Amino acid sequence: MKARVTVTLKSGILDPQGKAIEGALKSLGVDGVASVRQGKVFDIELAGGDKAKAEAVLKEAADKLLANTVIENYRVEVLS
Amino acid sequence: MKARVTVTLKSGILDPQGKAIEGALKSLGVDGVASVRQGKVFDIELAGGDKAKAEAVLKEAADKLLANTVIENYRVEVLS
Amino acid sequence: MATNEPHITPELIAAHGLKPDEYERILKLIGRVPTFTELGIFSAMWNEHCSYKSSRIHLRGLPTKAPWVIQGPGENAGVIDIGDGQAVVFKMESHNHPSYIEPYQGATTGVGGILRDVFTMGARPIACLNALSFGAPEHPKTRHLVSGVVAGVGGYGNSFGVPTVGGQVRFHTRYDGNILVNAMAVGLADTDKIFYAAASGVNMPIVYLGSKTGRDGIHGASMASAEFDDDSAEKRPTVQVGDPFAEKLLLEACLEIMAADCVIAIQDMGAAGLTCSAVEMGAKGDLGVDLDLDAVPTRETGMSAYEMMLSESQERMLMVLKPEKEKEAEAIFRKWGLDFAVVGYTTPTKRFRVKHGGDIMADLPIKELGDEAPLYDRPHVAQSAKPVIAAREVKPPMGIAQALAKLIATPELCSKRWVWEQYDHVILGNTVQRPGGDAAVVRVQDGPKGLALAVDVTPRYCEADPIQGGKQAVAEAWRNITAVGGRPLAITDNLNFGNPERPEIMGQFVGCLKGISEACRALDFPVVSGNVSLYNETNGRGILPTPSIGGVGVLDDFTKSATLAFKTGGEAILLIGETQGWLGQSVYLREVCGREDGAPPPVDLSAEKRNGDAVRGMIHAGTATAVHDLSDGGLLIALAEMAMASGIGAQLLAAPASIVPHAFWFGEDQARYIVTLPADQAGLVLAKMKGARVPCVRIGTTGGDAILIAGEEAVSVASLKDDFEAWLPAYMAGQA
Amino acid sequence: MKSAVLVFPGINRERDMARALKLASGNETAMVWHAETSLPKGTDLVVVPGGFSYGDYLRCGAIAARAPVMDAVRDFAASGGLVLGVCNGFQILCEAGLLPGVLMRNARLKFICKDVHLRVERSDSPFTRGYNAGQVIRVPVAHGEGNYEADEETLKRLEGEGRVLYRYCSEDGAIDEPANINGAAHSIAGVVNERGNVLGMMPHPENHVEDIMGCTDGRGLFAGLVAHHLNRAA
Ligand SMILES: Nc1ncnc2c1ncn2[C@@H]1O[C@H](COP(=O)(O)OP(=O)(O)O)[C@@H](O)[C@H]1O
Ligand SMILES: [Mg+2]
Repeated sequence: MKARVTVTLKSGILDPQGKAIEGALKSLGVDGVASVRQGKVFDIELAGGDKAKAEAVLKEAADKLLANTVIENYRVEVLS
Repeated sequence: MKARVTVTLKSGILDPQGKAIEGALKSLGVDGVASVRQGKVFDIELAGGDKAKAEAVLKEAADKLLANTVIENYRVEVLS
Repeated sequence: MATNEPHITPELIAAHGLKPDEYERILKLIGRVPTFTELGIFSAMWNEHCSYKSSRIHLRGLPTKAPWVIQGPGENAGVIDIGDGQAVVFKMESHNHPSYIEPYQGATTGVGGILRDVFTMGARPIACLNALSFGAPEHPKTRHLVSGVVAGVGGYGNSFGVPTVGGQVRFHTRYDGNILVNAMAVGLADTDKIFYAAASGVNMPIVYLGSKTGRDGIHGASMASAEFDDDSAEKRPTVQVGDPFAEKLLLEACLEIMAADCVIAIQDMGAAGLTCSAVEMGAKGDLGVDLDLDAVPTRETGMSAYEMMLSESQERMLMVLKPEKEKEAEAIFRKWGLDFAVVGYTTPTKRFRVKHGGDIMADLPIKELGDEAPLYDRPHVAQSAKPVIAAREVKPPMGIAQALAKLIATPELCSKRWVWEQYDHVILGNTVQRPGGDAAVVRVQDGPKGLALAVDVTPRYCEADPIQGGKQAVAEAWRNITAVGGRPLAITDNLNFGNPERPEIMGQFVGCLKGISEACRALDFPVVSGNVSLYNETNGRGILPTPSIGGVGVLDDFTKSATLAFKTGGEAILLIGETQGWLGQSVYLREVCGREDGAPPPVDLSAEKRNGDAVRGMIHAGTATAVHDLSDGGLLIALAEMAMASGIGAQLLAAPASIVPHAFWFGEDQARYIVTLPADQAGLVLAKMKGARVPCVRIGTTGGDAILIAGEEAVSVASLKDDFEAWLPAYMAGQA
Repeated sequence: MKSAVLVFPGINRERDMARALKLASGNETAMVWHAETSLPKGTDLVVVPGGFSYGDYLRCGAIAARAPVMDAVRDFAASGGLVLGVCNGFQILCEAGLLPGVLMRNARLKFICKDVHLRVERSDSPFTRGYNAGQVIRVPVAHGEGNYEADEETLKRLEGEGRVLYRYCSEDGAIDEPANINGAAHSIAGVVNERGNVLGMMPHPENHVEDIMGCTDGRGLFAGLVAHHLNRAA
């Protein structure tokens, strides 16, 4: 099974990367971008075919490792 | 308008972070994960309300900066 | 006055960490009920972290003066004169609580904060050090905390571009719930171009510089002063994120506008951000300050006055500019891509007035905010002395060779390479002695001068006898600097203790300070800056008392610094200083015999001075070929370190009959060094030392590839080194 | 030899580089701000130094690679001028398309600062003529993302055309797994472009040019560049 975990910064937490990218886009002449926040995606290949179980595994992975829940939120999707 | 650009590594390109995460998940006792590949998401706030124009801006941003098209693919979505 | 703010209730007061009598004090001071914003300002100014209310009385006793001290405690950092118009600016600071909650970001913002303290004074940072205390290796959180903190310390310093050249790492179960992250920064400036926080002149523009303000770390300073409990996880959203890139730009921009002579006063925004910095600038200059928060650059919408005043967003500064230079300064900041905004003016009123959206949100007497902060002489009790452990009563459970092999691989004594290889320690091209020696040595500009830098403290000694422990921490820093040939000049301290409201803890604090003061006086090694971190306590259990000492010394010629590696075979090994075989509180007693007890080794400060001066003399005269001071683990551990650094072994005489062998080899008597020199010079040096009343004996000869003590099993240097290097990487990989 | 060191926001080894260049050539180095659109007249060598340009945010070197000054560097390289990129400079040159491949996270994911050994693969390049082919030198690394990767075809070409100038090796010159500190493909530490006038390398030769660092093996690279220049000028 394929799945994706998306990890984004909680709102209010400073995102130095996003800030630098905003600046760079401006100086490259890309117009109309008001703000950028950067996050991570993890494309995960899972063994087994049980969707509920897969979701549980992904949540566990996110809580234990993929996300830093002090400053980040995550979302789990089983794609197929 | 809100939009998201998702950047992922082309297949065939080695992903040391993904590899390390696989290993770490295993040693944390998270079972059933066959493989992990890490990518990036950019949550972008756009000025103006024209969807087609927004997509063009995002594509430009991705081509010029957000993705290294030698090794990465990207996908653009306008969310609202 | 302000509208739309919450009413002040007893709950709200308590939530701000203000005690009822402290609130009474506020009422008396301002003659009315404070606004919500004002309550926030008081809570920030009057918490332990900013006001030093429990420690101030005792800190006054520290010696802070010497002819070479340009600025002692009270500014962003201390400043000493190293001659030739050059000054060294340095300070150490803790980021303990935030690092426990979010180790990576906590450590980065700690390093960022201390770097800012140093360059705020006009100095370019040239080195960082760090002292880290973690819980027991077995504790489930330790590995995660080590990994995050080390990555964070490195992450910030590496990107900012300053070498991290030294430090300490220790593990002890008493830090399980309260790790310590103490970061020290050292900078270089011209003696006539030091910048201070005191504003001067009325109607001068106050300028906000650096990154934008967000809702980060609101209540961070209060958190740093609150004891942890099991739901401290709830306090998480106050975590601040460091941006070393922004700080690097801030550094370059600040140094540029300082060089352009634009600055009257400058203050970084650290704990309690805008509040503390603005109040300090005004109060120190005997001036009032008017702030208009509508001008503050923010990164989030709808921030209230309260939030802006308490935000701890990083990488920000406040400056009073020469009005005629405003345009020039702004152009420099814009060039570096940083925010620049005039947010207020100095006034003659001595009031701190904060406007937001046209309303006056706060109007307080500026000097009293700091001066009238509560000051406590908290009750303290000295603990009873621990018994002196007689070495002969300690039965050695294993032979000397086995004990050596065991000790060298303990968390306490093993190599910390895994840590410092994650720190860029060579950038700037001035690192003469990298981590792994006694003190780090960095060249000053193009030389020939060099600085010797070290961080030290032995918390188990401080716990067993705070006065001796305090002395020992200073003495060891002094000794480490001496061992590379440096002239020790001054220290910064970072006093980490438990809850000061408990008389036993306060007793530790008072005792350690007494010891520190005595040692500083005797060694002419004054305190020029420092930081106090209290309430390092979880569920009523305090950390080991940990007064970290950061020492700075100077070498007139860095090429003459001594290193600890043996240089060649056939050289004489001399032991300097008196050895009784003191096993109380030794690593041997704890790790080999399983006993953590007894009185720690006493510190004889006149012996320290005499022996250290003699060793430094030998280095300067070019007699000594290798030098190492003795500390944790005692004589044989020090010899092993010298052997491992060189791959050269040693043949050692048996322990003298008057001392049991395990006490001779592993006792932790103070004021000692090992020195090697060409064998044909040994006789002369021994005679000279005798004349100078410096205890000195020859204990062996370098050579071979093993450590060979007469009558004991040989220990191969190579296998010792494998064991020395193995533990930490294996532990971090989950294999130990 | 007139050299120009590029300065991007967040770069932090520009002074180290300028010092090494001055030691080798006797000349002061021009510091060129990223917003410039041209290089100083008469520049013989452009150096993109180490550091964390733009905080290494997004991808290392990505934002700097798109700065105005890089167009001037592209022109300079196209006309045969010598360009050296070290560490972050290497990453920037890859992102700018002046060199093939990318630098990924170190295989062990940690920042590494330590002395490493490099084998100099050939000595007939301006960037290596200060050494002998096969010589082993010791220089420090200090990076978190130095793991060189390129597709199979590119790697084959690099090897076939002899464009790998420096490789991580053991003290005695062996190319093996333990010596490959960041997991780079083919243990690559430094590569040149097709024309041979643009070198990118991860290690820091500029930090091993004085006795104080305990080693001066980095000098050869700079001495070679100076010799090359004098040769050409003669
Ligand atoms: N956190 C750290 N950062 C950098 N260097 C460290 C760190 N911890 C230990 N070191 C280095 O390891 C060496 C040994 O440390 P330590 O045993 O505490 O020395 P000493 O006993 O001489 O004070 C020193 O050179 C020290 O600077
Ligand atoms: Mg020492």
